[in-house]
Amino acid sequence: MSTTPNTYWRSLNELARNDEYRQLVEREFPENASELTDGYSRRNFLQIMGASIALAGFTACRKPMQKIVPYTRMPENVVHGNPLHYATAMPFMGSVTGLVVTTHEGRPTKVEGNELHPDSLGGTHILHQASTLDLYDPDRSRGIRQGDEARTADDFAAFCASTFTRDKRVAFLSEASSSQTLNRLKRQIAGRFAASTWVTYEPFGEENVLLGTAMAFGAKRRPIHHYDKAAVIASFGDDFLAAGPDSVRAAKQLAKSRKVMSTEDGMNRLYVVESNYTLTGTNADHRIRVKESEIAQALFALAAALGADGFGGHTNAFTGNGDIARLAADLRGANGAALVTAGADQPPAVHAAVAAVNAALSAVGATVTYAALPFADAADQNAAFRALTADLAAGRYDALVMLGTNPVFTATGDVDFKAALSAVPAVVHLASHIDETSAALPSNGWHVPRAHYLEMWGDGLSFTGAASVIQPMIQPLFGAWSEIEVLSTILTGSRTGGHDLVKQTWTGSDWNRILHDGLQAGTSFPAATVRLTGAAAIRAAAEALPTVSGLEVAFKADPKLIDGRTANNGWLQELPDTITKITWDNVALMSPTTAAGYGVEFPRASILRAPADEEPMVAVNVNGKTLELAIWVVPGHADNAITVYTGYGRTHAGRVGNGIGVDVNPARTSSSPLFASATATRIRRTYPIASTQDHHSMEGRPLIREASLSGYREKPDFAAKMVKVPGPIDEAGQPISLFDEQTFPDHEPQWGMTIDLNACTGCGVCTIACQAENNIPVIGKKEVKRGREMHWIRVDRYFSGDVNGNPQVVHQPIPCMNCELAPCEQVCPVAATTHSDDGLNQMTYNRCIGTRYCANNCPFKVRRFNFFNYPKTWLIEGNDPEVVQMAMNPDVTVRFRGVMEKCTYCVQRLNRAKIETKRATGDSRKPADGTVKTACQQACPSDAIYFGDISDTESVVTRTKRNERNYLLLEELNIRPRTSYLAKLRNPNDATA
Amino acid sequence: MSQSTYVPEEPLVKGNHTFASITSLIADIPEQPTPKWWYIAFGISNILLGVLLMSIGYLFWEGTGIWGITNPVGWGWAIINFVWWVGIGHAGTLISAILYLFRQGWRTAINRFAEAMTIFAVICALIFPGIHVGRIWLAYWMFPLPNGMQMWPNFNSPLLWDVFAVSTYFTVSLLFWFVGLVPDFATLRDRVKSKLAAKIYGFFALGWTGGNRQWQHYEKAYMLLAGLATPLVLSVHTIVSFDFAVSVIPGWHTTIFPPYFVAGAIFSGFAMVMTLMLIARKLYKLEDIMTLDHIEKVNMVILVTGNMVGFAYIMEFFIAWYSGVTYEKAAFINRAMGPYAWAYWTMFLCNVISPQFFWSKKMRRSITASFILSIVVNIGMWFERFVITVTSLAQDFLPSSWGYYSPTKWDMLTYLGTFGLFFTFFLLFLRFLPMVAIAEVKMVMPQADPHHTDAHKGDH
Amino acid sequence: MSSTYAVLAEFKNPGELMKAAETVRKAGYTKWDVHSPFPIHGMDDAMGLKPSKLGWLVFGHAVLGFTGAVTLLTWASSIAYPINISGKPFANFPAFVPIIFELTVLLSAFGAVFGMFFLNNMPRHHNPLFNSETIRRATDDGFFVVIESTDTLYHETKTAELLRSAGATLIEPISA
Amino acid sequence: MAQLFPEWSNRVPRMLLVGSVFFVTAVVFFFWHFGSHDYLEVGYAPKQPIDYSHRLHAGQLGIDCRYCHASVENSAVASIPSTQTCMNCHAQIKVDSPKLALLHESWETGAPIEWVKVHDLPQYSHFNHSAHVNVGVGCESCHGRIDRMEVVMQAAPMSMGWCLDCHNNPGPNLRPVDQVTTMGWVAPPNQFELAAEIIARKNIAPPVYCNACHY
Repeated sequence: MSTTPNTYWRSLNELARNDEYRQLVEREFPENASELTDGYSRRNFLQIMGASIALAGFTACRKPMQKIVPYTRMPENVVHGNPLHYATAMPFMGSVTGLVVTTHEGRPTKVEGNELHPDSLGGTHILHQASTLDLYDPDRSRGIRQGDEARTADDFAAFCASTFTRDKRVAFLSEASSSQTLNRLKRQIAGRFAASTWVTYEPFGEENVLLGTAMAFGAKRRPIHHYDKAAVIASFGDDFLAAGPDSVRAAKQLAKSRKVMSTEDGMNRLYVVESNYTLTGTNADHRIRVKESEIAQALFALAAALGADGFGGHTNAFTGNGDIARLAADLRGANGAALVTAGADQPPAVHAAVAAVNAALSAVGATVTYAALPFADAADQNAAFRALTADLAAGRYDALVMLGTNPVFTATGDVDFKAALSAVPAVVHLASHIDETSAALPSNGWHVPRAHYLEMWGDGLSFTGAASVIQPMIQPLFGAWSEIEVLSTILTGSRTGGHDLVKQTWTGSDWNRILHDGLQAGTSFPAATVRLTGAAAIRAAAEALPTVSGLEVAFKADPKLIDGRTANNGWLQELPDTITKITWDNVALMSPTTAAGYGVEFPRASILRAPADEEPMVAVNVNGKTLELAIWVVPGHADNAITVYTGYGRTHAGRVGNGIGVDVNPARTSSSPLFASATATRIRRTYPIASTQDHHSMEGRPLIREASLSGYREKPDFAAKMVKVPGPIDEAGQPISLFDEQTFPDHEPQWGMTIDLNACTGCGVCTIACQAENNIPVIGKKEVKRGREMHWIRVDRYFSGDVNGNPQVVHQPIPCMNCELAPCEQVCPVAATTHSDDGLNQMTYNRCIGTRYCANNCPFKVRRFNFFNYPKTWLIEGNDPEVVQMAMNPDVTVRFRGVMEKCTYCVQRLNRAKIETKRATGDSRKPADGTVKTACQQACPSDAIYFGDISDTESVVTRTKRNERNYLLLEELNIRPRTSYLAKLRNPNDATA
Repeated sequence: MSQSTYVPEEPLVKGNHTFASITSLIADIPEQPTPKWWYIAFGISNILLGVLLMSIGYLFWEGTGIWGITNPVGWGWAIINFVWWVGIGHAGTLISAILYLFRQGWRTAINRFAEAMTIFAVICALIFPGIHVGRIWLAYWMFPLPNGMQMWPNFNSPLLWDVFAVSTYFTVSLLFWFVGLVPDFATLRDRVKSKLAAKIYGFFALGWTGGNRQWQHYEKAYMLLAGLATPLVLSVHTIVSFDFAVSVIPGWHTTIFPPYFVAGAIFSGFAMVMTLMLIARKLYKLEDIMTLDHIEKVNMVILVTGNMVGFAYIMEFFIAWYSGVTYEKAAFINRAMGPYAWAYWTMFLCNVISPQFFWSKKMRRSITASFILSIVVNIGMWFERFVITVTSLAQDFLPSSWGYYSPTKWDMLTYLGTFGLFFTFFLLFLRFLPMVAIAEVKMVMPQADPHHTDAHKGDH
Repeated sequence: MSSTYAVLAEFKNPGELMKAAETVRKAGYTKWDVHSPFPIHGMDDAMGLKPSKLGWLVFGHAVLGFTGAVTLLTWASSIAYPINISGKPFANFPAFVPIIFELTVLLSAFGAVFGMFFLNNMPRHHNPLFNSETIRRATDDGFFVVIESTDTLYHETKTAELLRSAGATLIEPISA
Repeated sequence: MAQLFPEWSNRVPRMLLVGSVFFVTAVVFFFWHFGSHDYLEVGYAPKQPIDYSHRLHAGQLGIDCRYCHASVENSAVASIPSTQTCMNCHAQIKVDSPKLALLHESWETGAPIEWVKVHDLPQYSHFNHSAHVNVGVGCESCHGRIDRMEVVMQAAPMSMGWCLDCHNNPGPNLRPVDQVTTMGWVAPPNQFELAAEIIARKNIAPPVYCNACHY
């Protein structure tokens, strides 16, 4: 198979093969994807977790013999064949989000948001959805190692007992964590050793924010924004919608005031001041594009304009800037209902200034509250990390314990952590993979496999302080350890199970209730009272901030890979970037004007010539390092600036993430990690980039219909009126047709979907949720570049307005529209795609012979074809395909070569719901409204997707379809899509024009 | 051509030929020793045939992914080649059937190998619908066979219509060809020295005696077949055009397609006939039978059909503009000015501009010009199918899913391979079968007329 | 030398053959035929042959093909397993036209070809005619009248006489 | 000239004609019969790790199907009983029977017993037991007289066509819901009315569209 060396399936393919499975591929569809042979996973899995169908190889009988492996002891409340749902929580950057996990016969296959949890409210972001794949990543390390030697748990315990004696000087390096248990152990450690240091290292964490608030209020405080209470929101480089500790809550709250269902409804207004186009920027009503280094200046100018404490008389380049002035006026006009935020990667001074501005807007207590974090160290952890590195190098420690984190890869260029490691006599690194840091351990250093959150006991606090317990869904697949287990082993010299450790922390609580609900009811951070004390300090710090006059490079955390921790996740690697739609790479993002300076034309003139196959490249010289990256033009990016993403170019991520993109960390400095002045030159080399959407413009077609709030109020049905459907209309209000069409029976529900383009932020979580639910394969960069991506729901992105100036961006999720008069159906020669009585455009994989005619005739191009046997190399071959197979949803057929596939409205969920309803009611097979959700709908953090029975006139989806903003895509083709859209609105400040 | 005075038709057979000399001119070719060029040509064709088999084998092994096809362009060279080869086939049937009904005596010189060309071209075409599907081993589901699933094909699908149309077309052409061959098989049976050859030809002659009681039914059957083949050949490319016309894709969804495709088919077919004819007549010294008049007549057909095609091209643009449909307009602007403009203008040059040379009699009667242009036209017609198939798909309704299609080496090798298949068959035909319909040529000679007295014999 | 199967007479061109044919017909012979390398215009009348029945055979097949196709398509898509496809009616006749047409043509073509073989009693690889060397020229440039010995009017000398008078350039018996 | 072909060659065409008729018929029959599920599937009765006799347990002892196949009424799968289920009785009964050695071993080691799957639908067809037994489709209708099987064998072809026959006309295979597990249930003379009544009460309209089973 043609391939690139860095793809998931290809590399699995290169490893030792498993004969049984290779034979299996000869059959078109394998048995239930949960099948296992022997091996580690099975011992853990079958005995403890239970039933599954196992393939027992091929005997001479007429058909391959299948074996059924029942439970030996039947677990409680397991009904074989029905999935179970358990509440747990996913820790990320020091906060946990409550989730509900679907398990099939003990295999966690899908995560959903926990509706009871205040920071999820049922929503999720891409990292949550993708996390199941991380659990089953075959590249995870398989056991404890010292140097190159495999070691047992007992060896490690013995080592801990002998090494971590009271007289030792021990350094601890951990990721940000709000785990009560971890911090309980942390406190025990404090007094345990002669000298011990604990540094929390989070490359893109909230440390700057805390330092900023410390500067402003005298103590570290976490600002908690209440977007739903704000009428005017101004973000200074804060991409709060991008996957992060608080993004789900933010999206929920932002969407709340964007669901304009009648002309009476109001809508908040979002200003974004940023350099690169971010997800949040695309949702802005006003976007002010400035270079990364100027964001702070713009903010200070605003602070001055608003008379914030400490900024009286402050002037800078943005003083008197029209946009800033209007922003100031608008914020002030919102009297109290205004909110200003800044990106966590902005320097502390900026966050201090934000605190001052919010105070000046009397937003404190209304749209923003401040929380005292129970486990935050007072010290500057960024500085502490640099100091620790120096101390380690100087041999001031006898031992170093790293709980997670990958400093060797993520540290900025001026911090040589690798060298420091070699100076430490005893090192322990807890990591899910043999990553860069584990690989750089001294020969006597210990690597301990780190448990995935779905296989460990733990606990933690959400961003707003809701306390949750993390319960495992499955036994650790590879004998992995959780942080708390390692810590307790270090303390006690013997391993104590995570369950007991957590239980100790939670003694006295309503344990079962917490496990059931996923959180301790009613827990949250109390709003701390704050007083702005540091005005002078803020001003000093603000005016000390560097600015860049010439070309500058901004280093931003990749929205999908963050600092590279998820680089081995094929789903994330293949998820198109929100703005660029690039997969599997990082590039040099720049504006058309800047790109023109390097001889790149935009939009790419295609007159009389085929588009170039590879992208031009630029060599960026920054901080004495040279980064060679492909040039990618982003309309609306600040001029004279380049943005690059971290997290790429990993060497020890695993077979998926290794060698993808370029590592930009060496070019960063700890003094100014966010931006640096640079020079760049076009180089001769070109580089292939796999982008799923080349075309930036909507070509003036009425695909995404948009109006201003005021325009909508004048003409509420503007969207429907935008297209005149030609020809006469029949009594049903449909354009007349040559045929008398089929009608649908009453005893079946009639499924339909509505997508609110005003609520949709374009985050792409629907794509990954769909991928997880429907066993959609990862196909790798080369295939994506060919245009063969398999996503069933994609998010289209269009730029509108002046591409060289400050264009706007709109998003449109496109699933299968399930047209009632589907053009795809009539052209299939073998009736493989037909229509069901409940109005679905069915795709029958096992009938499909793969003429691809249906895909050609689909006006929305939502059909996806298995050009190769993608699952073969991905599920069948490789060293232990069983592990990957465990991630599969047994309710969905795995599609093999030569078969067309597409969105089915999650028919497996619909059928289950119908059967269950019928069992419950005895006769009706129409599930009650809201009882059945599609994967994309359930995952969406802004509830932009409505789904239900349109034959029920009172169902939510029917009501949305009656809404004035409702319109059908390509209605004039008279294909009668079951999916419709609610038109997009923007709420521009009329003062700005 | 305005002319008032009657100009007597040029005699169809040049040179001083008797029935016997005609017979030997054609029927003795299989007897003569195999010329060296034949072996060389046959060797090359076989190598190409090998390439075809290899690339199909690899396709079976790996899947259609080895081709350039992708989203949104689900059909690439496979379908292009299919339409192209079927189109070429049409000339044969047209010559043998339609010209027969119109009593065009001159057809007799070229109908035999034109029909042969049809059959071989259709074989090449038929390969593609079979192998371009994702699960080749299940392609038989396209036929209405009773089965345990109680499933039947979808008779609404143009692709299914294709299956019926093209297979019917192939069967009927084959029968037509064979019926025409029967009397000539008899001739060979009665001439060849070798007993084995005589037995083989004799077997296919089915015991033909040339008795008038046979000729009576034979002529009737031939006439009926011609009558059936005529609407059939028109229907075949009409239905092929439905593959596109029945869809909703701008650039495909067009009512002009059926006549436009049929004209195009005849256009390319005649060009191919011309190419082959010029080679055959040179190699086998058949100048007396395939005369310059024949060449000129073929060129006229090329000119006429070429202009019909050109008209269609321009009409498409007019309709796109006249329809006022955004997507339709965009589709055609993209054809002429989009990323595939190079293909579009190649097509336009080859199919519309180049035939215009044939307005001049000098060109029409020039061997070289005819040969070059015939090849140019076939290139052009391939590009026509490329433009229709690819450009329409590459840029349809939603700009978000616009893409660019480019073929892989496997696309090219497969296409190249079909030439191997075609010429392998064709060379075998030239070598072992009478490449001109002997009996029919005799029929159009003056002596054949029972009222033609001896006095006129041999005077032209 | 065994019994004769027929007597063969050669004529020098189609015109002569035509006259001869008329003579023989007038003489009232029934079991006879003329052999020529190509069909000769007006020979059917000259021989007094009734028009060919082939047309009816073909028509029969056409009807068969048409009804067969209509039945298959309608039954399969609206009775055997009706499936909702693009909301079109189960029996979607406009879409059936192409296949119905093709099957009609196909069956008719079979009728024409195999009907012709049937009427011509082909294939008949063994034929007493082939006992004659001369007859082989009938596929080249020979024009012959052949009168079978089983004809009631057949008389070894009289028949030969008749043919000679009709202008035969050569007369020879064909052995059975 | 000498004849190219012997006289008998004239008879060959007729013989071929007649022969081909027989040949074609034979070929059609061959695929029709040997290619059908009735031939390929029905009667599949693989050897099981433990010689469990349904005739004894379900037949003579009359244990209800649902005692072992517990989830049949509320899940897609009927489920194979856990070792535990067997041990409920066999902890006391026939404790040291050699036939049950594997059972006891499984109970002690916790290693599951690997039963051989008899009714093996392809993964792309999703059959749901609960959807059928709850509306009065008897176990027997698909699995045959299990109570008479020493070794379980596949009783029905389980081809798509076979499914469709019942989905198009469920009447003949419907029985009172309390009778679904009954073996050898005899349709009453008024089966037609009975079925009509069940269909009306349970609002039975078996889907025949693809997504009902294939997704």
